[in-house]
Amino acid sequence: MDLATIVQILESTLRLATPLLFTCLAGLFSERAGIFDIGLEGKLLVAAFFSAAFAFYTGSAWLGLLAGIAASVVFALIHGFASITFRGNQLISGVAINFLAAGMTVVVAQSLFHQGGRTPPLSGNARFERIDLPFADALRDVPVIGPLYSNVLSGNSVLVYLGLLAVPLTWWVLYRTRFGLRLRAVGENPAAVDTAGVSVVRMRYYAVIIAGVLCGIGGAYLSTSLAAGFVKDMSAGRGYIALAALIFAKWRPWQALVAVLLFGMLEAIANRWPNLDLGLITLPNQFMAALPYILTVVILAGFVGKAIPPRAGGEPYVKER
Amino acid sequence: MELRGISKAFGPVQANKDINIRVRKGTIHGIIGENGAGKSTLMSILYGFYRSDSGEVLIDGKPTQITDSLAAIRAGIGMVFQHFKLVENFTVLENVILGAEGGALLQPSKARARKLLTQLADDYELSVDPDAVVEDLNVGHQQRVEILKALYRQANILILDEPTGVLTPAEADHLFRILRGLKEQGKTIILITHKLREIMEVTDEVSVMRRGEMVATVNTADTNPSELAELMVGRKVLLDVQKTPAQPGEVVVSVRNLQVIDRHGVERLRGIDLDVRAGEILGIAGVAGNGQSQLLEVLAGMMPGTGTMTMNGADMDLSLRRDNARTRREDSIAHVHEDRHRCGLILDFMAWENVAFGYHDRPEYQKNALLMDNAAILEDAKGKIERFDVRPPNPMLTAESFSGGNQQKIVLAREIERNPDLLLVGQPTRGVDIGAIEFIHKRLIELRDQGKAILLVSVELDEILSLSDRIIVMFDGKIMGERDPEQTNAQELGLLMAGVVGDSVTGDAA
Amino acid sequence: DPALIYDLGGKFDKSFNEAAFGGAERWAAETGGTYRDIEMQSEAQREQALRRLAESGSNPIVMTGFAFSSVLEQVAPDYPDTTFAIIDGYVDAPNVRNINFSEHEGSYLVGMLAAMASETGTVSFVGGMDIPLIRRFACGYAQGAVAANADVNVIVNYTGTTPAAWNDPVRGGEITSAQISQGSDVVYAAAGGTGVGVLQTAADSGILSIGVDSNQNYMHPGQVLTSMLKRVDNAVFDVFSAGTDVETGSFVMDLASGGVGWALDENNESLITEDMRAAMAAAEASIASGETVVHDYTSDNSCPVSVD
Amino acid sequence: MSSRNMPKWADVLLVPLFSLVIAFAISALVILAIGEDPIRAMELMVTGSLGSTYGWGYTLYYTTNFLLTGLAVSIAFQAKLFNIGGEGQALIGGLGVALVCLYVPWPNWWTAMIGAILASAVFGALWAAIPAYLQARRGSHIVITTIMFNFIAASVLNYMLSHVLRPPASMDPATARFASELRLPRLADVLEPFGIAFSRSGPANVMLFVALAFCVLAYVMMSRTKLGFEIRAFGQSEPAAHYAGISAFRIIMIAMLISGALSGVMAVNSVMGGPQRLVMNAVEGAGFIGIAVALMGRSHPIGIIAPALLFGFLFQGGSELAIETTIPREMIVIIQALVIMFTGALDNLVRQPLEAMFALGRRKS
Ligand SMILES: Nc1ncnc2c1ncn2[C@@H]1O[C@H](COP(=O)(O)OP(=O)(O)OP(=O)(O)O)[C@@H](O)[C@H]1O
Ligand SMILES: Nc1ncnc2c1ncn2[C@@H]1O[C@H](COP(=O)(O)OP(=O)(O)OP(=O)(O)O)[C@@H](O)[C@H]1O
Ligand SMILES: [Mg+2]
Ligand SMILES: [Mg+2]
Repeated sequence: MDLATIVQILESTLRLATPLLFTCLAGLFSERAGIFDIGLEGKLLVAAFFSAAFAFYTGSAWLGLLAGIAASVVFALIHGFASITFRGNQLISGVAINFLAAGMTVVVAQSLFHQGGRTPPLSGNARFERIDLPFADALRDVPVIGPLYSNVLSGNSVLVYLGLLAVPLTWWVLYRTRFGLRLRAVGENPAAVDTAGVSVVRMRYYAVIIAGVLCGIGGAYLSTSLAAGFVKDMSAGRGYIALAALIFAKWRPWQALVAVLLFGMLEAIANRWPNLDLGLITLPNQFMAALPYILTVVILAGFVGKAIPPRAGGEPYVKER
Repeated sequence: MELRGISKAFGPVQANKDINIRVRKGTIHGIIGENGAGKSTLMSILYGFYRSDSGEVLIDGKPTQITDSLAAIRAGIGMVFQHFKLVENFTVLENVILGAEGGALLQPSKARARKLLTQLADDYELSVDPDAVVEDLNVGHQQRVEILKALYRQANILILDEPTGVLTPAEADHLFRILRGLKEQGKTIILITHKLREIMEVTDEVSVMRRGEMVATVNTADTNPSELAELMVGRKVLLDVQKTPAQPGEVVVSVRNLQVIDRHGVERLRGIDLDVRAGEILGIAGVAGNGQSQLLEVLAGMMPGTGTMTMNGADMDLSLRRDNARTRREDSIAHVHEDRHRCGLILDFMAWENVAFGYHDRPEYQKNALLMDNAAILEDAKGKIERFDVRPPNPMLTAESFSGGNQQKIVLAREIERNPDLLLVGQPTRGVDIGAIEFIHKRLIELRDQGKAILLVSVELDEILSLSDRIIVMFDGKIMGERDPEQTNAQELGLLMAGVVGDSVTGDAA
Repeated sequence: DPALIYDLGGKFDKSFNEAAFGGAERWAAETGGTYRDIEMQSEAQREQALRRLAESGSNPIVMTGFAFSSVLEQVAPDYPDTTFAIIDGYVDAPNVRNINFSEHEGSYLVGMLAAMASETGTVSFVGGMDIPLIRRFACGYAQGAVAANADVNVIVNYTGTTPAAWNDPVRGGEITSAQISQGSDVVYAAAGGTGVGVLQTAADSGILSIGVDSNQNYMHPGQVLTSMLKRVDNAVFDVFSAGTDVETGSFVMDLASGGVGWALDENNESLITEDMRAAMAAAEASIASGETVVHDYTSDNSCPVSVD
Repeated sequence: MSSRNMPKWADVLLVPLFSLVIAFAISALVILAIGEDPIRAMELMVTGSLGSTYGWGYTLYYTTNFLLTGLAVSIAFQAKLFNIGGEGQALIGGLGVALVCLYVPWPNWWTAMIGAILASAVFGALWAAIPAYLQARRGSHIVITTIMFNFIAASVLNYMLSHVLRPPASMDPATARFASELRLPRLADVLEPFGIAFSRSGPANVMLFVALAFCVLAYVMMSRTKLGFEIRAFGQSEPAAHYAGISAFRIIMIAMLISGALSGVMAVNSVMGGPQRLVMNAVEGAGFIGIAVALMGRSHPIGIIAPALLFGFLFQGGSELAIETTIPREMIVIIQALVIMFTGALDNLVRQPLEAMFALGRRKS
């Protein structure tokens, strides 16, 4: 394998990992606060659609991003409404969210654009531009480092950098701020937070809203950066892969980055070599597609270190029985 | 501080009825009452954890709206709950500052808190390692964290809900020293307990609750334990149970060197030897959490252990590779679990189904190889409900629609009417009203008189004293000694329960 | 009334199905007639969609896509009075019209253009589902490229092995990026809706692309070299116009009959040099006359030029 | 889920009914919002799915799918296990059906049907067995593992259909067609002897009766057998089941195996009863609709019959809608989502006011 191939795989990895990263961090906030979120997929999808639709109408990717975030937050609030306010089953609510998004995007897209659940292709400012990092051109010819910096790191959509920044930011918020302390506490023992004079409901709503915002950015990236427009079901299971990455990362931000890069790379490899010839065996495309899920099951089975979710995860907080 | 006309209902349960109470500043005020009297509910209302249906709170004479815990904290109230409210995988420091960080960033808050904690530790003998993770601490230390949390928030009124239930006597004494120290600093303390000894020892005033109502408030100096006991239960306590002397027969169950390590790796039983004979009640006394619950669960096949156990001469498999709760029932061991809500009953099942629960695979309940004979079960249930005077006598009601005492009767009916050779009973009268208590005690004696062996675990010393034919005291997973109920008294048992043999304290209780 | 069922890529894939839709619309506009159309959501609904139209009396019924073959085989005998037309498929029944295109010939032409326009000497192909039909495109394309430049390097990739491959623009874009990193500077997409992503990435990265089925030159003016036209629209238009009298049997629409071709319009004028135009004219004439025979992959499931 | 404050009938009937009404009302608003007439939409759906035997043929065909997947989800729910993997189990069940139909020379349809039921049940059960085992022995959350197994199943099927089972000449990722003798008798064939004319087009077939029989069997099992007693006990209270000596491992495994088997059997209908070959996505989301059906039917084996029929109606009506109007077929996905949301997660939204009403009524009387 030559350097050019490696560079291309890494470039592709970074692009494909970005929507996973946002979604995974979204799940991290939500689940750390004790709200299980299998509705990541749905939020990602609905954000992808609304950002594409608004970017198309306004001609601005940034306005599209805002619309995507707004749509995703609305879905997050529905989840919060069901699982926090009405103490419903968080898993069922998540399932419903996913279906709602799958149906809603197509129905609305069809009614707005009459293109079979698509948005028209986006061009110009309706998509996020690629940003060249400083010195990208100057460094291009430096061996090894050059291509890695100039091709892999530089020249990506602004949202890719935002995603990379979100990781340390998440870490900082979670472990270095009052808000993070309370957020983690509410996912471990909400009664402790409640008796400490902090509203559990409010903290949990903050968490699902943050999850909504992050999914919103991920969805916008999908349709206005990675692709140029929305097509039906374009999230294509990425929300579930992000969930898998979250478990893989054991609900921690830096590990989440590693996990999504790993899963992004699997996708990049599967794109490059549909049938990966390893000499002894040839791995079909389908195997590569299933690998993130298989790895997650292995992690869940506890054969490779135990993944312990936040202790109050999935449980509605009920004071009076 | 004053509470006026507080009422609170949980669905159909009226936990507090029109409660009035005044607590004077700088005193230790005790609140006593039986299980379920509504003590915790009242205090949770004061702390804003629950919201009262009616009534008002006055602090320093000013009406204060306590809408949530934050309001209570602001009003200077701190509370140590019966079940600690700690984030177990956080450090002590993080638990202490949670909700009172004093700034958006954690590092400066932690530094500030660390300084304050050292100071509090010195002032009140409350030393805890601020960087220890809470789940690694023992209960006594966890409780200190709770107290520190309240003090850190500058609480002037400190509520402690049954703080000694999980403590060894030495730890309890340490706690009382702390409380007296706090009082000297001018803090007001409300101490909830149902242990009369503690009330007499530390409180200045005491209020008595019964069935959701406040029945009296008296000066501790002006009262005595028996008066308080009478107030608590609402009539002269007849703790004597009518019974004839036991006629112990063969050894039914025999246990040697029983050891248990629980799922978290904690040693619960450290080498128990005991025998229970036919026709006797062996009572096990001890402070909650000293291994009694595990003893019953191991014998009942719910929890694995090591050592040997023989039942009617046959070896039982303590590792539970072959045995389980079902095979123990087949070996004629019945078990009244101490937690009837979690284990003893399926609350959503109807009474008749609960009567078969655990014995549902018995041949008399089967119609043929495939189907159960629901009619037979229903018939059987009707009989048991009648004989045990379960009210209302309707087998079609779900278990949760019965009151605690009647639920307990359903469990007892199911287990006792099997005529087991050995009956394991945990806390048979917890949360049960007086009438039902007498009924249950009578049934247990009857079973004994039929020549069955009974192993009784209870935290109520009176119950142990009045029912048992022999008493074993457990402390820290070990047997501290055996006593004859006729020749011992609460004082002596209390010492044993505290790990004191003769005059020396065993173990590292303090 | 006539009716039309689209394959899973959907009516607005900008390519194959949209071409069929265009034909139907043209017919409706010209004749003032009405027609019904259905988009399916999943493989399992093919039969229901077909029966539903037959039940409700639509005639003739056109369907786009080889995948209907197996289903039509079952359904056609149940409705002997209805005429069915299948594009890209083959069903041996008295009431079925089979319409096939010589995609290899059209692909050959655009392959030549690709090789002529390429500066790197590497051109590429992104196929949708990896099936013989799409390999026919790839094989024709490769033959054309080699014909124009014997040293050309042709990279061939497919998006997947299931119908989802027709509608995955993100994946199409990623595959295109990979091909670009391997040196390709002209990419031909024969992948339905996935092609939208291929053309987009090509435009973003400043290389040329080639559209398929419909004329896709307009999608990125000046950046789409040309489009391989597959006149599905004409096929649909013909069937609709003939109405219930439509002839059954097998029909091949090839270069000679105008069934396939390449697109030249104001969007790509500047990209097509005089030399290219001349070469195209010569090649077209040669193929039409039978002088040049473009190998059809599906005739023996093999290609003289590697397309794996 | 039960409640002290309301009679049982209200809990079982009124709550789902009100939830359904809300879900439908919101759906109507959506239809209105996209500029269509909800009343006409409803009419179209009713005539399209119930107005002809052709419509019934499809409605009942879908109903059969949902009966089986709804039952599958219900049995797992009764053991407090949320089997979200019905989709994957049915896909793999379909593989079982295809294998026995293609490679075993069955003499006639009914032996083939029995063979296919057994094969699909075994395949579906095996696919559920791994998540079940991981839950029972290693505490891995079954919801997450079954989701993962759905995706893995899709990949397996994708591979099998594109590389292994596809006939050499075919371009479809689908198996060859089964022998025509194996075609299951459709309702038309079943009803003919009784002189009832029924459309031959609709794929509803004898599997409908098999599915109904499974409902009855499941009812008997849950209410009259030791196993059912233990599954229910375990589902209501795991510690109590432990106290009674009911093995958690055994119940989790058995409940999930039954659940997986039922999901798998659903494929007999959608593969043998429908296209007569295994195609991609033969399950069409029925595994997920099973969740909605089970929630509405309160996980009761008989209670799910009405919701299964309702969803059969929605599914068929929805495709009619897509043909006759500009409302896309995805409208029914929205309805499905709303039903799951309101009957499953927002249950309390309906329950609390209802409870308050009953409490008020009681106080008055
Ligand atoms: N959250 C709750 N939901 C419903 N009922 C409750 C709740 N908390 C308490 N109760 C009921 O209210 C009554 C009073 O309970 P409370 O806990 O206040 O008693 P207590 O005096 O503290 O008893 P104990 O000595 O057992 O702690 C009991 O009948 C109890 O079952
Ligand atoms: N009188 C007081 N006594 C003790 N703690 C207090 C008092 N007033 C405020 N606090 C604490 O100071 C902190 C800051 O209060 P603030 O109202 O900003 O909290 P918040 O809005 O709930 O937190 P956040 O904005 O981080 O979610 C809170 O943790 C609160 O508990
Ligand atoms: Mg209490
Ligand atoms: Mg604030």
